[in-house]
Amino acid sequence: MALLDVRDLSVVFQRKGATPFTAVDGVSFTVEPGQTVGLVGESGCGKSVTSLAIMGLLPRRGNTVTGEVRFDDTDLLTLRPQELRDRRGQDIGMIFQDPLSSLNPVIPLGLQVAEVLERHQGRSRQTALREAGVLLDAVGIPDPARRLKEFPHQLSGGMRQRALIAIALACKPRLLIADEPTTALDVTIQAQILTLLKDLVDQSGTALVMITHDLGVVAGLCDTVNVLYAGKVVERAGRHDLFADPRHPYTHGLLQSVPRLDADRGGRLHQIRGSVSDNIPWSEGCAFAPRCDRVVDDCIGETVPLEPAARGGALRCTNPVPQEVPA
Amino acid sequence: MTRPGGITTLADHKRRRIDELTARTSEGGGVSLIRDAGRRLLRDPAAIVGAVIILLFLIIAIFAPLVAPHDPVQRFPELTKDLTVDSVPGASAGHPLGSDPLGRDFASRMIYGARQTLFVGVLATLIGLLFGVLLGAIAGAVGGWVDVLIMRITDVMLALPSLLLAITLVALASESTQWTVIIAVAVVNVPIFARLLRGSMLAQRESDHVLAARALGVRRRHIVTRHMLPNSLTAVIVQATLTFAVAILDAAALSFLGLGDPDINRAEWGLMLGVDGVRYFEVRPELAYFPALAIILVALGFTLLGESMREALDPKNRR
Amino acid sequence: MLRVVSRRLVQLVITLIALMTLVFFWLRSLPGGPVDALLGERATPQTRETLTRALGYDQPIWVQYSRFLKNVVTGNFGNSIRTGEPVADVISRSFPATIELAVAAMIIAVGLGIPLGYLAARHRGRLLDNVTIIVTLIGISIPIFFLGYLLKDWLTQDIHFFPPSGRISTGTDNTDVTGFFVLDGLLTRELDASADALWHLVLPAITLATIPLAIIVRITRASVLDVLDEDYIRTADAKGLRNTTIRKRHVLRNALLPVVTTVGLQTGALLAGAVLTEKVYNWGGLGTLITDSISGGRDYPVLQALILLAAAVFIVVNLLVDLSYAFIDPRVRVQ
Amino acid sequence: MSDALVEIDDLKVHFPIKSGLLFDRTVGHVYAVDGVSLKVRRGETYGLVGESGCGKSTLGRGLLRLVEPTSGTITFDGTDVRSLKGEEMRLFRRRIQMVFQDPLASLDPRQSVESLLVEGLKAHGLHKDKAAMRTRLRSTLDSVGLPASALNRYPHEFSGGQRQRIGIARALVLGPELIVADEPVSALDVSIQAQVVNLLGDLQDSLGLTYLVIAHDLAVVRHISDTIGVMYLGSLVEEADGDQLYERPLHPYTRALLSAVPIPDPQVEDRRERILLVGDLPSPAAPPSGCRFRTRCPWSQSRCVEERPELRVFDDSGQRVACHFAEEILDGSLRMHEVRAEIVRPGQDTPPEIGAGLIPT
Amino acid sequence: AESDRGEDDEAATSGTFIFAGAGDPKNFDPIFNDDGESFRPIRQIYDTLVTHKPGTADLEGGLAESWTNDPTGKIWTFTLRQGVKFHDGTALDAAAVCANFDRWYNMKGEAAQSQMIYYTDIFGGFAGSPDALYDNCKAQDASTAVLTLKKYKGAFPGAFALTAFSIASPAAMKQYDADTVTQNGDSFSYSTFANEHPTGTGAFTYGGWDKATGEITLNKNPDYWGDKAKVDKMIIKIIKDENTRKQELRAGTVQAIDFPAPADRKALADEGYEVLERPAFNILYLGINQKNNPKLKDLRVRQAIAYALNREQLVQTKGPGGSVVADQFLPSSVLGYAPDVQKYEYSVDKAKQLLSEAGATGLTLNFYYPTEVSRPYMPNPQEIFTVLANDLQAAGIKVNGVPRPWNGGFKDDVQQFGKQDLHILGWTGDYNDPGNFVGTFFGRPKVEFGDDALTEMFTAITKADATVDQAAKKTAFEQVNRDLAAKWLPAVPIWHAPPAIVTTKNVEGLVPSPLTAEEFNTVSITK
Ligand SMILES: Nc1ncnc2c1ncn2[C@@H]1O[C@H](COP(=O)(O)OP(=O)(O)OP(=O)(O)O)[C@@H](O)[C@H]1O
Ligand SMILES: Nc1ncnc2c1ncn2[C@@H]1O[C@H](COP(=O)(O)OP(=O)(O)OP(=O)(O)O)[C@@H](O)[C@H]1O
Ligand SMILES: [Mg+2]
Ligand SMILES: [Mg+2]
Ligand code: NI
Repeated sequence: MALLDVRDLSVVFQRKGATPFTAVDGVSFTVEPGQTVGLVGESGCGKSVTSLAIMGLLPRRGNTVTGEVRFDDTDLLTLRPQELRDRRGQDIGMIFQDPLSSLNPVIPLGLQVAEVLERHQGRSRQTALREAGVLLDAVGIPDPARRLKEFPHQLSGGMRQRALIAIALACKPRLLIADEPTTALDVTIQAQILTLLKDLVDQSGTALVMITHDLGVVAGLCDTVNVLYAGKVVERAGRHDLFADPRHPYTHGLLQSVPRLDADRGGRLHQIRGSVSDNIPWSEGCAFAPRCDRVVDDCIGETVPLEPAARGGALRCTNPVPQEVPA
Repeated sequence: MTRPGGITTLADHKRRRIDELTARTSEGGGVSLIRDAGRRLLRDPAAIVGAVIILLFLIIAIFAPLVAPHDPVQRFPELTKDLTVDSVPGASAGHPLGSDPLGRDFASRMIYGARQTLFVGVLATLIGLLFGVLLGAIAGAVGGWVDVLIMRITDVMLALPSLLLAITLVALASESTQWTVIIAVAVVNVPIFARLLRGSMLAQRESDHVLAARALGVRRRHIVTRHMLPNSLTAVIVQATLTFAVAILDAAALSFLGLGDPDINRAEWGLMLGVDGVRYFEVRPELAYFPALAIILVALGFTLLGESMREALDPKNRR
Repeated sequence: MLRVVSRRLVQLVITLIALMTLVFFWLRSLPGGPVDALLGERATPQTRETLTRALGYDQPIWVQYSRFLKNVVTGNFGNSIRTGEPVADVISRSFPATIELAVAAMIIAVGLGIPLGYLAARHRGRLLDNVTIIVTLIGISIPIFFLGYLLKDWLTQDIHFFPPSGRISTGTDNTDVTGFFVLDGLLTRELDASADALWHLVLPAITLATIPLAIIVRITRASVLDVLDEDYIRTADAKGLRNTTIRKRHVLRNALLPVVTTVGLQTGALLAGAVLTEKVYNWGGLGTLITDSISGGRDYPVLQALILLAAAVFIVVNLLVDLSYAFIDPRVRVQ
Repeated sequence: MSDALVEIDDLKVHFPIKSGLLFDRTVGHVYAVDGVSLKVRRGETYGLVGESGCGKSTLGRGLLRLVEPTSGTITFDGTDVRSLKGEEMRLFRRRIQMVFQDPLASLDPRQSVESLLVEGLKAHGLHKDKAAMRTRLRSTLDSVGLPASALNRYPHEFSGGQRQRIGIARALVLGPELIVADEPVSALDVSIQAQVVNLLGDLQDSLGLTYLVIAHDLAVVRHISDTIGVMYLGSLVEEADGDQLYERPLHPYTRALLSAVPIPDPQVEDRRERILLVGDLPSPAAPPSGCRFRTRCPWSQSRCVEERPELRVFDDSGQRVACHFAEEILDGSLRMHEVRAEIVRPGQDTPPEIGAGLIPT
Repeated sequence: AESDRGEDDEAATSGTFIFAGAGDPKNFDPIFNDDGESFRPIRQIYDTLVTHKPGTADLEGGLAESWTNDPTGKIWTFTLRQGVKFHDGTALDAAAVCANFDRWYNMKGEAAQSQMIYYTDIFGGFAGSPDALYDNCKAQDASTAVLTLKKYKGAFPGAFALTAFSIASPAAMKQYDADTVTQNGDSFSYSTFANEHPTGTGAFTYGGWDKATGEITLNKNPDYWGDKAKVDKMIIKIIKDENTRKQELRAGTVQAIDFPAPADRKALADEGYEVLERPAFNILYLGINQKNNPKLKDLRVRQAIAYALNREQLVQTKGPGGSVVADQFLPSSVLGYAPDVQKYEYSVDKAKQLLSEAGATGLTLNFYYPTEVSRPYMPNPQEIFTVLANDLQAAGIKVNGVPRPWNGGFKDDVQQFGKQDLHILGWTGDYNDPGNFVGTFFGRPKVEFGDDALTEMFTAITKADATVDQAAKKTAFEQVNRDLAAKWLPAVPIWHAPPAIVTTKNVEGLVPSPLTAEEFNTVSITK
């Protein structure tokens, strides 16, 4: 049984006077224990909203969430807020993109870690702080005893992100959701954090949902990858399949358009036309159609379903990139 | 704007459909930021209420001679005939609100009061704005010791709370006139505007678009006047709107303290409220209520508009 | 931190010297002046002349200035023209009155403003929020002397609920210890004097509190809304913390930062408001002193000292605000 | 070498850290750029990479004298840029233009695209001939792929990629010889990035432009650059032809950098060996003695503490490196060792000073 | 100290009388004061040699049972009351009286001298000054003091009743350094005598001044020589705002208030409060400065101004209750009042006619009026100005109003620099003597009215003032008043406006004084 089973999750934002906006549009995916699942896509495609919806962290008002988020077979969406709070931090941990703004600037680091332990494990402040020290050490923060009393602004970006990871992992959750945990960091620091995450996941068997726009990050980390476009999953595949043989024109284009360090230099990059906002509503066909090189008449007019792909995974495309014949 | 023009595999009607769906509303718009903010303002009920109030009073003020039934300083013998020291004539034919203790038509005084009060508020704000902006712009543009000097001066000015500074200025002026009040209230605002503008100019100076302009080789004068100032002014304008309210209230307070415009012929709400309103409160409370209500309304109008403007201009609220 | 404090203190001294010099020369350049203020309408040219000589106004201005400076440096601000008392005495008597009033007002403003602002923020867009916004807007727009006047008229005249003026009932034999009547009563166990003083304090404090209250409500509301949008609140939520913990530990403390600054800035407004409130309620504090010193015969020595005091109070309070800021916000604790 | 369009020699940009009771005294310096020498050849693209805060932008700005360099020389096409005064400098700016990272922030939100573009022309007196100016605007817009209708619209009405095109157009309209592009694509979406990268390339081909491209994304830099300079904490640690750098990184930092860049290929990722650096970039206000990189360098030796390595030509490939032990590391005679992470205080993002509103600094 | 809250409640019914005054006293040494608010408590603590019959300006014996004046008018002999004791227990005798006169005359230091306004005014100057009026004072015996002046002055004996010339205990003055007035900055410090230990013979002893609450406490003097006070304690509560005084009265926290707002008098009376009007003893006038505008030198123009003013209506609309139109510069109760002076009945036509006769049509005048002030004779200068200016405009005189703050320019501009053409000002009499009114205004050249004008007037007044014989003096001043109205018209008298006291119903025995010199020993509080 899957640890996390997201079924047909939709989030519609409804602001006064504005037309409703569907940020997440029937997203489904599962996460098995110990597995790392990636959600990739460009800015605004609904990655963060998906993760927040799973955690029940969307703003209280102005949105409607439908679908199911089954964690351990309980639908998190139907839980009472109090019950959900009991799970958050305990069963599911979360790391956010910007490590500075995600830490409370006026509370010592120690307390920020310890309070999770106090809350979920019933530790006293004293013990919680001691354990917090151990946790900080575990995520590679030097001299943890001193750090406990310090404040976020006294740490560098990388250290802050480590602290956030320590917080998320404090209660040894079974699922960790990381929303672009390295985007704000430098490459060398990103490498540190990714290695750290990988090690932690490997050691503790925690399942990980990795949200990123960087295909490179996914390539090194994930077992399964979901590619999102305009609020829908357009392609899902094991990472080897996905990178070796992307079927959706969007995935394909994306992979082609990023320069690779190990590729030959020069020449023009493949480019995807238009911009992220140049899409059509899914109800009118494939949202990507206006930018798609392989667009055909069938792409427009009716909804394109997400269909299981032969190699496992799924694909939402009428005219996919032809499968490469293995050499 | 790359359009799916290169796609040949697509039927015409499908392509048109795509065009239709992707055509964004702002296409070919040319909507400036200010206009954009203006549009948001127009959708904000608070802003509209504020603007309507101000507009209303503004119209009354401008057309006072047409709207008012009488001359505000004319004393009516038939009203003063029965006037005694403890009476104020009530409403009568031709004098819907009665008269003031000197037998002058109260309705007309209220109407001309709009003129005077707005005049005091607007002028005080504008003078404060002018000098504040001048100082702030110089400090922000020139920098260095000029900046330090100007900022130290504003420090000194800021060290006294606004009304206290105004009181002191009025007290120190050898004679009090309408202008003393205006200038006192204006002076109070100078350091506020100066600091505001300077702060935002300094921020502008470091901003990428100013850097870009410098890189283009745009003249310094131009950078200051075309980039730094206009972009800093929004904050100042918002502040100015809010200042109107404060200026009117401060002027009223000075009148109440007996430090305001001593010419009681002048129909000004603060004066009417602070002098007659309080003195004859028991005999005719309307003499206090009407000017007070008018002051509250105008202050409210400016505050509403100012706050809405601040919100509308806040980049956080931009789509 | 120390650097900031010393920097502020240096600034204070310079500001005060500048103000002092300015005020001195300004006052001397005015017609009228102390001589006229000292002499009633029965003055004759002789007395005027005698007095001018007695006060040393026939000497060159710089002599007068240096004498003035020397006096001020030794803490001597001269005597009040109106009462002949040393200015220091006059002020030290009025000061506690104003502080008592201001503190009471601030307690009301802060004690009511922060919870109200917080509630409004949590009920954003709902009735409570809208009502709060409208009421505070009116609170900001109403001339405060008029409000005081109305309150007084309603609550002391038609129904004799509160005393109309003063700090304590006439004839109450209270013992002066600190000059804060409420506190004095407690210190000397004259509890009913204390209660009486408190009863006198209610209306003036409410009047004076209106504007700061309105502003604090608005700032708190805005600030709480801002903080609720912050990423770290989301983190706290993601930790599964209890709502109360989040509110107390995470929201409130951060939301208080701008509020603290506002409170500091409001001291200025409070001093200014005190002038009006004290006049309405015959409250013998600095505000009354200012008006008296201006209209009841230009009492320049008192005025000079008051201006300096107001500036000093304002600067010191803001220094305190900075310090408390540093206390709440570790980012500000420099090195 | 006469083929160098720009020659920077020992450029230093130090920002004073000010503090004081009443008037500010300088209490220290941020050594943002601390002795950089490089040459950009005419028509080539010079890429500059490095971690955040290492001084890339400052170098770019120093080159344009948008910040005044502390010392060093800048020679542009034979002109000593640093000796230009006032009006001379202003007019000279036409020859070097800049493209910024954040396309929205770098465009004055109050000006329409037209006035944004015309502004530069006006500054250089090129607006006199209206017709010529019109054609010039059109062709520039066209070359960056924007329709003429964009002229009377405002920056906020465009998408990120389009805004960056406007930024490029603004630089192009003056017909510069060198364009300094400071992180021109980092703020853009992955799919848009390629459009801008291609555009830059196309423009270079058609107009013969010279670029100094600053970026932290090594893959992007490598894709577009002929020569790559790697910066670390204010100085250039390595410089080489793009392929050469990838094939044979000499400096330990370059090696770490290369190994850290994720590659969107699981096959490669699974096989890659990483040189993980510990800790963060030290504060440029208090750089380590000797070799700036030694605090994080797994090959560091005692010599590195004492002696700051010069950027030296390594061999005839023209590759330059600033490491005492480049040879030893390359031939494997020097082994990696453990490095203890040192805590690094966030550098110059100084907290807002108390009462910043009241005390200007 | 235990709380005295209980006493508070009793206060209303028995021992304590609370009177709301309008301003702070300066100190309690009579000679250094010149204003009503200081005099109010001083009058309770001290007595003067001569005093006024309650409710009038007529003289009667004070500390001196009787007094005589020799025919030259220079020697005054006072027969003192027996058995009078100062509050410090020392006896009041002739030596003590002379000690007071000597003290005043020999006052040292310009600081102190400059503060003795009344003394300088009445006695001309100090030891060594050629203008000094005082020659010597001898104690003929314990109860007879003989005061010798250098020349006659019409002000006496009325001036002996001036509160400033109250008799203080020489012992206490010595003990508490009464003569030490030190200058400090722009003002003066007074002695502990003046501030903490005022010692006289009055019906009340000084009980303290709590400046924080603005309460002056006076205790009953059980050894008073006259009618002993009917209350144990009297508190003068200083409430500067007239509105607040009224509200406190209504709240029942004070039993009497001084100077109610004119507009409130009727309402308070209707509510059942006792409104005690003082007999008028003041004058408000419209001053005319003949210097700046030559047209004003023409009597017809000044008369036109007089005709133009509708004083009847002004009194009705702006005059405090009980005020009357003034046709001359002194109230009818004062010696020398002439009932048959020329009265200028309101007539715009006459005014216009006179103006055109004088060729002064289209006249524009600068009219100065004070702000930030309220005087018993002028409760609201701005309103008064507005009404007067209106009247003048109606007669074709253009008025340019110049408001100046009372202390910050009005008095200077009007009395020192003479910048005005017209101004309003007034006077409250000190004692019953015509010289105190017309002499003060018109007895010598004054900038206020254009100094060099009207020498005839100066001599006439000086002569009248120097007349020793009372009957002759009366006629002389009657003529002066007639001439002032008909011939000279240096100013237009406007009104006599008596200030009032309002008390609660249960206050009895308070007799309002035209001189605002109430004595409170007669006050009692009934249930
Ligand atoms: N509270 C909200 N109210 C309205 N719209 C929202 C809200 N939060 C997000 N959205 C919209 O939902 C869409 C998806 O946002 P989301 O944050 O999930 O994108 P993302 O994929 O995480 O992008 P990024 O890479 O920039 O983080 C966006 O268009 C965004 O504007
Ligand atoms: N005007 C300035 N005053 C003081 N310090 C500055 C200034 N500008 C930059 N610095 C400091 O100089 C150092 C180098 O900054 P620079 O912006 O050049 O780095 P960068 O390599 O461009 O970094 P990023 O990749 O984040 O843009 C940083 O520590 C920065 O804080
Ligand atoms: Mg996101
Ligand atoms: Mg940079
Ligand atoms: Ni007691």
